[in-house]
Amino acid sequence: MKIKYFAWIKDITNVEEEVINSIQIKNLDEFKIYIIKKYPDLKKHMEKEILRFAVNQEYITNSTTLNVDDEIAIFPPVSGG
Amino acid sequence: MKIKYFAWIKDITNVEEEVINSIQIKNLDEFKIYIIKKYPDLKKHMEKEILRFAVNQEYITNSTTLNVDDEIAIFPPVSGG
Amino acid sequence: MIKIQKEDFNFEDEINKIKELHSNVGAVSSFIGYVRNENNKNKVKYINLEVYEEMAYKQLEKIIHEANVKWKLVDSLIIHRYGKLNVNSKIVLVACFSKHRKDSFESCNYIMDYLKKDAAFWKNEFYLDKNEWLANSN
Amino acid sequence: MIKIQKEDFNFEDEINKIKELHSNVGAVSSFIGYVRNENNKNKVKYINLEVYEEMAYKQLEKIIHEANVKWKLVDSLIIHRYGKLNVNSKIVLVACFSKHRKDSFESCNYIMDYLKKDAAFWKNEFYLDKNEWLANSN
Repeated sequence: MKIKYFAWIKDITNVEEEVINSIQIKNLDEFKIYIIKKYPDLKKHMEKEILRFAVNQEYITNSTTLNVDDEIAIFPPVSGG
Repeated sequence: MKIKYFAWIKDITNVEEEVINSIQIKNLDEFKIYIIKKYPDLKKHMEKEILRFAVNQEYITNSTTLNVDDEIAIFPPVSGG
Repeated sequence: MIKIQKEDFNFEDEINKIKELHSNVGAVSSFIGYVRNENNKNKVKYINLEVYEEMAYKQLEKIIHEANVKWKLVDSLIIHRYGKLNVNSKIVLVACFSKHRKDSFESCNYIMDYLKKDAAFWKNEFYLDKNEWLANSN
Repeated sequence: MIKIQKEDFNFEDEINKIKELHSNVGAVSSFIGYVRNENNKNKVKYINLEVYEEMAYKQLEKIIHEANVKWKLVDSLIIHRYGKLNVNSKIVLVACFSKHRKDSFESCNYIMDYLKKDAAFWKNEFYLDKNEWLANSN
């Protein structure tokens, strides 16, 4: 899976983009657990429910099934316009 | 008084602008009577209350007092924009 | 600023000229009206736009004043053309400048409403074989 | 048409390019957003605008489709810039083209609402001695 980070999330992960290959991650909830373990500083933001998730460029709120070739993005509330 | 006609009112009066000097005309109601006498074809439009009147570039609905140096305008509903 | 003119205008230039004066402006809402090629199923050739210029200036000044009372505006611009205007020509530009979107957006619509309802302009629309004086419905 | 670009744009040119295609357009409502010199009482030096480009295109295509279902639009245009943008720079242009004013006006506001609420853009605002990632309130 390709993971993309935007805005200040990048300051926590120190990468914009990375590929993870884990057969453990079969849905978004499992992905969240994985990513908090990898970046513990994301935990408090995850708990406050301010982060947003997109799978293949679509917002996802519930835990959706993930495939190995999915593109997952994590980002804070937007501020365009 | 200077009288100005706009849009299709001009097709009835055949002038855009004229000066009338009548000490009879002391208010808008008297002006309306005068102008219908001068241009009988205005009568039916006056009766349908579609005409608008401005005195010194301000809309007037009630019969207002008129002075000799006033500018009076008669026109149909607007269509700007 | 209010301009009543025969000439065409470039709205990038017109809006920039005002925007340059105000670095606190974050939002410009604008409306541009054009001569359409058809109206009430009649093919339009051109329009002739008549204005009672002295009255129109007074009216537009008044409406800009009212908009400034109702909304937080930094600046505003109305350009209204008159004379012979071919299909596709610009007729009017209203642009409202404010810090935030809501003020510019609502005031632009308010000014357009007034302009269509009361401002001293009349359109004489020319079709293939006739012409007609329009009256705004709203 | 949707454009996500670093470069500045000229809205007279951009709007004309679309207007030229449609002689039945009588109304163009537009919104232009600019970088302001001040935000929350902090003096702004510049902003850095980040975009998730692939997602933003998909989102803006979807919102234009939705606007076309709700209103009678002839055409529409969204230009959103990204990268380093100084004070007074244009950030965004939304323009809606229709026969009559109401459709262009309401759809333009609808698209802007969506854009501010959901589209994948983030502003990093730089002040004299710090910077801050913004989150749209509306």
